[in-house]
Amino acid sequence: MSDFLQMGLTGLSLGLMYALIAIGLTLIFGVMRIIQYAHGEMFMLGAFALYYWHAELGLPYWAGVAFSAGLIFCLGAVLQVVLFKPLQGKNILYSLAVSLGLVLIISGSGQLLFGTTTKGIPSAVSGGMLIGGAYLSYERIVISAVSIGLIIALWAFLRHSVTGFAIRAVAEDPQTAALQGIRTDRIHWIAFGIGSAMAAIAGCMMGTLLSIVPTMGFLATIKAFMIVIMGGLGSVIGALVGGLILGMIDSVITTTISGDIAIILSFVVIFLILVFRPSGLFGQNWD
Amino acid sequence: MHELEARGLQMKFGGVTAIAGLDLTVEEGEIRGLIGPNGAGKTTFFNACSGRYPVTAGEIRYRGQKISGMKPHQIAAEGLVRTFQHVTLFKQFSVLKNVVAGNYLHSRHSYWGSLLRTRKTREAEAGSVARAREILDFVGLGALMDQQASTLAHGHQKMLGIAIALAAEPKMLLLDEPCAGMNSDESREMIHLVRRIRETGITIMLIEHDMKVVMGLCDRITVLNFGNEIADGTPEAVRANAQVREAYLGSQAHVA
Amino acid sequence: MRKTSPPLLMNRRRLLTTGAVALAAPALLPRSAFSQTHKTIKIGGAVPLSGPVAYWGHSTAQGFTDGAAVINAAGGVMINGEPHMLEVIDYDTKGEVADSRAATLRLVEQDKVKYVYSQAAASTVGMLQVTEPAGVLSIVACWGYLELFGKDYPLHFRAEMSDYEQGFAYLPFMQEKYGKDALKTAAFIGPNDQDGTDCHASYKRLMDYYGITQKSAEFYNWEDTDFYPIVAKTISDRPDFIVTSPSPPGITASIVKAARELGYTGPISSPAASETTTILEVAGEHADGVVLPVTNVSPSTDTQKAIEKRFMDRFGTFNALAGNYSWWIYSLKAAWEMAGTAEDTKAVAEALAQVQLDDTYVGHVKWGGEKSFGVARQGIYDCYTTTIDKGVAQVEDVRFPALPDDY
Amino acid sequence: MDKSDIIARPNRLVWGGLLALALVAPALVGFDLYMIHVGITISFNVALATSLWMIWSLGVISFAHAGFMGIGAYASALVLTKLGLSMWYGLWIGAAVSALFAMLIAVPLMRTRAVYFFMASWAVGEVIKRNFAYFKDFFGGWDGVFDIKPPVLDLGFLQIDFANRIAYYYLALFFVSLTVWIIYRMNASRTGTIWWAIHENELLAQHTGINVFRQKVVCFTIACTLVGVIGALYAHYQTYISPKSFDIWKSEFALVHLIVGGLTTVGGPVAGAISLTMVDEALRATGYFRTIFFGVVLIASVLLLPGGLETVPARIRKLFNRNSQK
Repeated sequence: MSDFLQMGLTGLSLGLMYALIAIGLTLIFGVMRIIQYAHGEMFMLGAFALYYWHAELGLPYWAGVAFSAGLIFCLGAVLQVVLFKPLQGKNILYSLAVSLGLVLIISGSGQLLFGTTTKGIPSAVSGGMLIGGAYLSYERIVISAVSIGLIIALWAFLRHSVTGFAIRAVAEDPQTAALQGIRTDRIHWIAFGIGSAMAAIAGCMMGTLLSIVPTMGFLATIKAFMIVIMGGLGSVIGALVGGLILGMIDSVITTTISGDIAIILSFVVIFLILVFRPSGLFGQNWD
Repeated sequence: MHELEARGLQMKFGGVTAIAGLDLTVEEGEIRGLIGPNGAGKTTFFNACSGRYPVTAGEIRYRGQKISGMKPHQIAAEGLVRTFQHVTLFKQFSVLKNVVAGNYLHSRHSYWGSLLRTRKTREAEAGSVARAREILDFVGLGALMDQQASTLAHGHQKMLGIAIALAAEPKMLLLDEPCAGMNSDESREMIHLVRRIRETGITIMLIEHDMKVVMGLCDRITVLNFGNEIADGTPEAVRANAQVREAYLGSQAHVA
Repeated sequence: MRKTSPPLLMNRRRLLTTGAVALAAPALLPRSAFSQTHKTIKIGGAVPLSGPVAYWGHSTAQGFTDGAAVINAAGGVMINGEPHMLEVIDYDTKGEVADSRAATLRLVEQDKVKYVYSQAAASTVGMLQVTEPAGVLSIVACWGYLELFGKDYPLHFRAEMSDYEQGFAYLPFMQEKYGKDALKTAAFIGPNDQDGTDCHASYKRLMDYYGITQKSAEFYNWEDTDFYPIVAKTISDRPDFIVTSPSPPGITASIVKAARELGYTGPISSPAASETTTILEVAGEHADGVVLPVTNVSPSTDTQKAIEKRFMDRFGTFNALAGNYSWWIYSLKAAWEMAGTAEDTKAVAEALAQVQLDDTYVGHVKWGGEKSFGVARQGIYDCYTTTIDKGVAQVEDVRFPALPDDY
Repeated sequence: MDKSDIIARPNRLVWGGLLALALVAPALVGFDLYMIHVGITISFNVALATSLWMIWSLGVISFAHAGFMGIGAYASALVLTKLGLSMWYGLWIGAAVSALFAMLIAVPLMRTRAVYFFMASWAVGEVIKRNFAYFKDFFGGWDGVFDIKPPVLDLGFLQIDFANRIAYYYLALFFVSLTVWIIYRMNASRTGTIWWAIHENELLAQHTGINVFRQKVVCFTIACTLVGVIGALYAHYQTYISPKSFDIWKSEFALVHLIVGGLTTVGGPVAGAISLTMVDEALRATGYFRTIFFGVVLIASVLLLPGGLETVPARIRKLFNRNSQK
């Protein structure tokens, strides 16, 4: 019995972590329609920002998370203004090519600046508890709590706050939004900054739980895109549900059968969703 | 046997009933008007006839053959071709290439032919270009052949839409608001063109809000309101019909 | 109808290609075309400097760069009384076979290099397709893929021991430490690429030799972030100990942490994780019962300390693996001087097989394996084994691997 | 005809010049074997980018492109290693197998549009690659397939052993020129008009009688067959293939060559593939900075040269005219 409980708990906490990576992408890809391939690099930079803040300088952990989120928010905003703004209105493939260039630059320079040795961030919380034979570390509880908190915060922000409403308006129809007096350029870089900051926070959480290396961004990007598609473009709840589904697939299938099957299966699920229900579980159809 | 016949046609989208049981017939060589206030189901009827949206219930027959289950490209092959309310063109193509593309059904096409540029393919393509030039002269866009479609004036773009439909060599043409957004002399030009199209033997059914155009052009007019037919007859009979006035002008129908 | 373009206009396509060729040509020209003051021996490196295995690529390159600088400073390599300077050129292979083949082609065909080193299975497989037919001597660190390539590779030297050879040092030590009957069954965790399958092949040969039954073998994705699922599956059928290879320190730490948190108490051995700081950092209080073969984290002899100091000054980082690779260039130097030539790679290869070194980072080094490979091309050296128990890392054992006599 | 046709019309001088340059290139570089290797890599990248451009004429980009190249490669490799049939059979079997799979996958795949197609094709590419990795005994798993010998052409009076790199260069050049010629010819004809009509306005194309679904499936199948053939050539040249040779990075670089080169004419992917492969090879000597520089070149060319390399001549012509008018 404890094996199933263990699989369930692992799947749940894994799912929440994946959702945390994906909600940032929901904002950038789902809402602003930019194929941000370098989302995983923001995740990686966030983790390293916390590493140098907390592990190297020994400054407090949670302040480190806030610092890393703020730093990557600015980076995301600058990138949007410098690289993605000139591409607005152009074919979406151009934003893909630019973000691909970003991936190469950031992961390449990451290996130079941070070195190739893997690092670890000592976590703020240690120890764990046993529930019916299954082990759940406090760390995972904290991280799951942070994930849920952030997801709800983003959902509320998009639904109820003025800027959140403006972001959704700009995503829906930039021209009409501009006519309503929304400064679309400002909204673009704010949304981009928030999305990147979310990825940075996910990086901090994952960084404490596992080891960090400059090339870890790539798989995070793949997982994030899978979740956003499964959950539905632009839907925050979709990102949460998509993350949990992927977390469960990874945990259960890897533990019972094998890791390779888990990945193949999740891609087949992605393909079927896109073919038979393009708007995903909760998203609205784009065109 | 009628050119176009709708029997008990119903069109529902989710809860909304766009067309609730429509019976309508169009005879060969006729210019048929289809009018009614916004949301009456006019364009939905065209979408049903052209196969763009599936028919919820009932049947549409073209020249006796049931077309309500067919795909748009199969219906076009039967000779029933439509234009679109909003300007729909191949924007990056030149005016000439737009019409050549429209001529797909009537120019032999084979992949091997394209690859090896066989004599048959070269002739078919030359024939297609010649036919396109003819149509463009017929429609009055002969001078703009090499311009890019997106650079044309609104009126000319509407004309090009009709030229593309004509390139498919239709036997019946469904014109969706041909004069929308046109000034008076452009409308007059369009009326003249529609008449000339009818003279080539093509049956025409058109949706139009400009009453001058409808009354001047149509042999018979059908009036739709909230998905039902409320009147059918000659232009004079329809103008005199109280129900039509009420549908259009709301409850103060008695205004002179 | 088409406006006639002015005749002298550069045609579109030719302008494009001539422009591109002009831009790229200088960078493609062979480097040796440049200054040529005295005789030099060029050593090429087809190593992964980016991608998931860059960690090992950099350590290997550091070994050669440092060695060449030291040897050149001491007057170079004396062949028939004539000093030869060493020049090291290394190209990145991104850890891919096709890219490594391209890099080696450039080294061998353009830079006219006669000695190439590489690291990790993918780069080595790509390099070998070029060096062996071209009569170029290659020296690599790779783990047990020789079965795939068969025996007919006389110019190919594997300087680092695979899990199989290392096993004959760390398994006897583990049996002494934990008791022979406490290690009846084993399980394997490794990456899902050539390196992983190579190490698994050596691991299997070793366990068969020692008669240890093998439980599950799990393969993770290089960029995987969470090891809970894989570790949960591995420990579900209760193996006595786990071997994870080749896993860098970070991934080893994650596996150790996950195993301890999931209640597994058996020892975990990681032959390729060569430094303990990350494991202590990441695994925290869970860092217990860890065995790191071929890892000397506390250099004791003065040569070892000198090497560590030099690497820190030159590169700013140092790990036990860089130390393990640092002796390769010195064995080549001894082979050149013994064979009296740097051109005839066959003679150098025969000489290299006899080379024995003593004061290296890994103590006594010799080449062996004639019976297995037809030529003594497997580097064998003293194995320092570091263990981590209850958060304390120490070098607990040093021994020369007791290889079977038919080896 | 229209704007894209004027540029696409066979400017024989340019294409002839490029082919002549390619034929003479080995002599130009003094038969430097490494440079000939770069030439062969350029040919493969040109074929990959142009066949991807063929799919782009429908208005969509397929990220399964490297996957289908893999299918062609694995089919011809396994036919050799398991059945002993040389590349001359392997090429056609590889083409047939990737055509078959392309058709099977195109039927569901073509139900999607724009970005959904893009993501669905990415999923297809991943599933193809990981199946090569998963079925260890048949496909060789992550170890891949070893010693795929290049073929020997025996014409009785003449034996050409394609292990010789210069011979392989001309073989690759022949197949690549054939691919570009096929794609160029299809595009400049009625078929091209149909596909670009679907690209411009799918709704209007369907209502003028074009069976859009069938056209999409046919175009996708032809493109994947062509890339399958190139996959077979790639396998026999590299003599070793593994799932990692056909991962997402290969599709991404093909797309990058296409975008930097230009999206409107077949000259675009050709120019993009040639220049970027040279840049990538030239940067090899920069060691660590290689990926960084390539990223910089990529971003710079997308931002500073909208429309890609193929617009360079038009820009120069404009510059040239402006100077002459002054």
